[in-house]
Amino acid sequence: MSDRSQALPAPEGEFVETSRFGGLSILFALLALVGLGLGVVGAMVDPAQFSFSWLFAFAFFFTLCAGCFFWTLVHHATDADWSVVVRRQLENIASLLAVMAVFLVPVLLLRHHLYGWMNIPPGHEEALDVKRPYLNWHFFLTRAIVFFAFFIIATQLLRRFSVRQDKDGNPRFTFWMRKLSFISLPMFALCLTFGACDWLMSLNYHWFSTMWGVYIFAGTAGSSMSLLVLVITALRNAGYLQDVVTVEHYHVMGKWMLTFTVFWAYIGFSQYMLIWYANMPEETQYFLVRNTESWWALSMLLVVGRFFGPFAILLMQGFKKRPRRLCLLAAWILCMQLLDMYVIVVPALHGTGVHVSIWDFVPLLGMGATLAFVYLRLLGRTSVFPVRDPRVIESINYQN
Amino acid sequence: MRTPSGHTVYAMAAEYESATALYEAAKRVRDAGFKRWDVYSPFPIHGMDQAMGLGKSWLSAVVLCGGITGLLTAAVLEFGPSWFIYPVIVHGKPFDWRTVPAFFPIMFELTVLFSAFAAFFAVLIMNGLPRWNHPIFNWDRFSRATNDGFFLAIEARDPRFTEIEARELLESTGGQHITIVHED
Amino acid sequence: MDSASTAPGVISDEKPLARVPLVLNKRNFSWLTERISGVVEQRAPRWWWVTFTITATIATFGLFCLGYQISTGVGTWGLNHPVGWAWDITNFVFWIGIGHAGTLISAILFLLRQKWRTSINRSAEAMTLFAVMCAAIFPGIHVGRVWMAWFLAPVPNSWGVWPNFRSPLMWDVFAVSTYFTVSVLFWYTGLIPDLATLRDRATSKIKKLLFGIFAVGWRGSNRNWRHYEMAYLLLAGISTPLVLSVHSVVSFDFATSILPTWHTTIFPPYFVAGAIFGGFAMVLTLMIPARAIFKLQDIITPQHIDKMAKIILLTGSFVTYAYTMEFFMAWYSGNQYEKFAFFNRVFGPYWWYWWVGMLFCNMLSPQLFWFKWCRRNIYVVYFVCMCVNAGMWFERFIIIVGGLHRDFLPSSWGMFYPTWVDIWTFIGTLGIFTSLFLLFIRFLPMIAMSEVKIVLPEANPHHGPTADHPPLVATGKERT
Amino acid sequence: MANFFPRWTNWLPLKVAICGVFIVCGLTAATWYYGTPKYTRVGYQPIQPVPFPHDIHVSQLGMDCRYCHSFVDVAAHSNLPNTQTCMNCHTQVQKDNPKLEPVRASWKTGKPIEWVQVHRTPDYVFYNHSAHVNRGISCFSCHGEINHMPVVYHAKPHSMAWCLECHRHPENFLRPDDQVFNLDWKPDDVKPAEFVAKYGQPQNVSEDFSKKKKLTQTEIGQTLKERWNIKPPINCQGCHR
Repeated sequence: MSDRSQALPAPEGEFVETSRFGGLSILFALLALVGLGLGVVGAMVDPAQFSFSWLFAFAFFFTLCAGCFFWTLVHHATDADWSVVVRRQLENIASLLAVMAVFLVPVLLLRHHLYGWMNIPPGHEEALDVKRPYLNWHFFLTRAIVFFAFFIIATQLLRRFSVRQDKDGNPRFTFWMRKLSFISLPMFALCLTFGACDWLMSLNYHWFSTMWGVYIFAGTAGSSMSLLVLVITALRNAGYLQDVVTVEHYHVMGKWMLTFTVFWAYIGFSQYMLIWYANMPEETQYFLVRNTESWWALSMLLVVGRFFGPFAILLMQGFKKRPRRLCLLAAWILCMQLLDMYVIVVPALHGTGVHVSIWDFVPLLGMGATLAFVYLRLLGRTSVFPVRDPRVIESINYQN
Repeated sequence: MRTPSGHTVYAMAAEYESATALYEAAKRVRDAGFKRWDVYSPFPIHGMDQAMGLGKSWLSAVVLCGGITGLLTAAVLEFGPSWFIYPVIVHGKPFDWRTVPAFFPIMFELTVLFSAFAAFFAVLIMNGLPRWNHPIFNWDRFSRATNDGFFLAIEARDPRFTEIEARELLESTGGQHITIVHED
Repeated sequence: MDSASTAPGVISDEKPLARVPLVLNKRNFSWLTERISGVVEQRAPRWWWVTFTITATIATFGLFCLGYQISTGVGTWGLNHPVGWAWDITNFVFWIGIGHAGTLISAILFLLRQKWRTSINRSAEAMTLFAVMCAAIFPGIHVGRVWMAWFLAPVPNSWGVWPNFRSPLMWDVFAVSTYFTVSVLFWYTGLIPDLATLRDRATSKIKKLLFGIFAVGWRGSNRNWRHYEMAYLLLAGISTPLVLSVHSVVSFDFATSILPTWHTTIFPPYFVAGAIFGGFAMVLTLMIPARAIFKLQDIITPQHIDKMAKIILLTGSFVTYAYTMEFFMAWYSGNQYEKFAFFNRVFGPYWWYWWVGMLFCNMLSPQLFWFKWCRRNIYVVYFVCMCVNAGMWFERFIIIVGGLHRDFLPSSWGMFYPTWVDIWTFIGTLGIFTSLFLLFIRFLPMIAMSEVKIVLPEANPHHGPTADHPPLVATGKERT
Repeated sequence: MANFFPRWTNWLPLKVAICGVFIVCGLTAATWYYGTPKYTRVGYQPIQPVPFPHDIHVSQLGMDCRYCHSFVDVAAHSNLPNTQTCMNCHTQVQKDNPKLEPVRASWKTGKPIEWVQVHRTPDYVFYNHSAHVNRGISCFSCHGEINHMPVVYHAKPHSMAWCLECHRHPENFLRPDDQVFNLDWKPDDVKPAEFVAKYGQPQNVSEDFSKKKKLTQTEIGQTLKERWNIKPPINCQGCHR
């Protein structure tokens, strides 16, 4: 029990002085231009490699943004109190899904390099023909539009309600957001699952796993919580949220990181073990590529680095209460999420072993810088936490 | 220490009217420098550990040891027979280290089992339980400690204990029914 | 959940946002003690004897069936080629699933700081134990020669044979026995303070002796509470992955095989969600009558039922998601056996199990809980719970028998017909379960008194205006 | 409320715990030892209708095992001799010995002698005598020093673990095929030069066995194992068909 006296936020909230980050914004804008410009070059020079590199970067950033969207939904659906103070940042990052929709366009343009099934005319392969009603270009495109339409509408609405509540503190918005979240949760599950099936699983159209959506979700939720820790700490280091976000909130975020580290391992292990155990060729081909040659080392690194390491560290209670250390681990988990996406996407191209290309980095740079730029723009527009949320006092004084 | 009637004194005890009163009293007793004393309540009171000046329980270390023991037990139990004593290829699975995915479930279960036993026995042993006979039970009012009563007892073993000082301290913190509890 | 810090200024005109107290009508500590201990201390009411007589009779007949099956052999059951597993494993999975809700309430909700769990966790944990006991019967007896069951234990022996640790059935042995042991430890640890309460209230010598022994001399000392809380937290912490693992391991029994409809990677989380789904339905099935009979409405409030209904909705929706993924992937895989198996599930000879059990009971009926008035209406809640109880049994049956009765070779196709021994063994376990639960509510406190007391506002020394904790005032209370 | 429990009960948990440790350890050890009988039927020595002394017939008179157990090297089952086999000699020798009365009675009535079976393999175990005997496993390996037994008793455990000892490491038991029925054979009896000339030696051994003074059992066994390509089954269906 800390004997902290009550912390009361100023009624108008806490705003980021955008002028302070002007330089950073310009830097990100430049980097984004360079990255995306080089990307165009890459798509011309080496379209096969570049398309996989782009998809890999897309998958990474998409899961991060979608994860923040998920946490917003969970916050509202469970009427949670601790997460009120960090919710605005979740909403900001989730809003970036609109940018991700733009970044999907190159995937669609480069589809013939990515998805083998797009190039095979009907009648050539029976195994594919039975899937044609699902795996065909028009339906693929329709689905992508539907998924992103949902993501964009829901995230924008949630953020808008939340921002409007900053003005008058009307609890009506809380109910709206809660209702919207309840409806969104099943939609989210379906969109994420089938998005993961479309964009990642169908890289190998022979392969399938009923767990796939859950697996992608597990990585999504855990890594976006890590991202949240980083973002919140960055804001605190810049002097914001000082009296609002406390060690107790870090403790909770650390616990969620631990939870999803374990959950990711549970889902990943179950999926691997069942396929390994039954040993059916149509399923093992996925792991066969990723567990042999030089891919084996990366797969093992993923097992150790995404589960065993973070698990052992996060188990310690003291660790979760030290923001600086927790940040290091959060960054590490983000790297592991990056690796996870790499091991999912790139072996579809380089089945014989790891082959790192310069084009793997360009889309990461371009996409990351663009997202950071947009994020900084969003950040300045509102208070850094939902200042008149009815539960904000509870949240600030949250005790584990 | 004995009373005039020849009984050994166990403690000076008082009853408090609420959890809050007990909490405040505990802070006073802590600050007065007593070491051998305790508070009794029908439920754990939030923040009382700090109010009494107690640190974090190190029971978790015992449980960690229990868990590691369980993990090792499972590893020996599985690798021993499957690798050395009874190596047989069943449903095409090798019997060397590559079969380890199939061993994880039992490793996990035994880790949990041993941790749970460690937690259970550690909490009993660290609390000195089972202990069916205790001087504090000699106090009639104490039966409410498991119902709605809040008690504080300063033991006579405490080096700072004097009857007068203890009684004054308890009185000044709002203790009621202050009494001497006998050993027998 | 800390209602004390909610500012009254903001919430007064918006009632739904106020945290509803977990114990209604401002009850105090001694009222809780009286009311909960009273259930144990009063004479057994007449309905108790009537119900207990009925359930004990059923249980006895179930035990007779067990004896008959053990002494005569598994031939007394209806299973045969190609359905080699049938009611036995269905019942096993059904019961072990029921157990999961108890651990979820006691451990996972504890870790999630859901304080409303305190009103229901004790009885849910007891239910877990009894359900696991019922579950353990079936794998024990389905091996045929029960007296050889010790082969499963890794004991040095004169055959030089060791259990195959790579077998999912072996994992089951470890998972279920660990689950039972840990649940007992967790349950008993939680019981100790309440046993001490009963000990201190006991009037007869025999009660003083028995409650006294099992209360292990608990005094409620804070030095003890300190370790006790840590132990309870850690037990909750290790029970949480345990409860996930148990039903995952049960699902491995099926999913490691290559049988269509069994071999699918989503089985582990799907089984866990299904278990919690069915378990919560069973908790509500038992708690709704109990709270009415023992007048515990102030402790088990509509809010509790509402929250449990939400969990049923959540897990039911995940189960629906898993069903959907199974069907989709069966089609997407292009594997004709897989496709046929799922087609057969819906339109085959066991079609009505799917339409009634899985579709109506498991997928559709919990969707009622999207609506608040459904969650608040006891009769609707009870109806859905009954649907789910039945639906989850049907689900396991259709997974097992539905997967087996159509072999790869049409010449091996067959049907399964239960015998009276099959049926009465299952009904018998229902009797055993209910009898044990009735005994539990007679002899032990069915609500965790020491834990419910914590959620009362006056249990928190920082509640109310004290010197260093003045009441909190909200910002943003001015409305435009 | 006074103390309900007397003070001595406080020591009870410790006492119970200490006793409990001993009891549990004792029970475990006892179950392990008696519950899983490693020495299955060892020492079993039933009273036979005729006390047939193997030591006299084999060691003193030098009879071969196969004279009586005549199918041991050609059939899965090793037969007990019928009365006629006994009477081949006992119409001449010891023809009035009262101990042989049951044999003579059987000879007259044609009703077989009811020998009590000593070595009994369960019906779910498929054991082929000829397969073992023809590949260098001596009678001694399973039946012990039967040539020195006045009355036959069960000398070895015949548990599955015991079978597996040999099936996993047959080199510890194999002997030259002409010594299978010589129950007194010792590895020292082997003359290395002759042995190597007849059977060769293991492939990946650099040492020349024929130059050695003596060969150990393992060396002999390894040679024979490779020579005869012996790979005893250690999977379940090797014996449980």
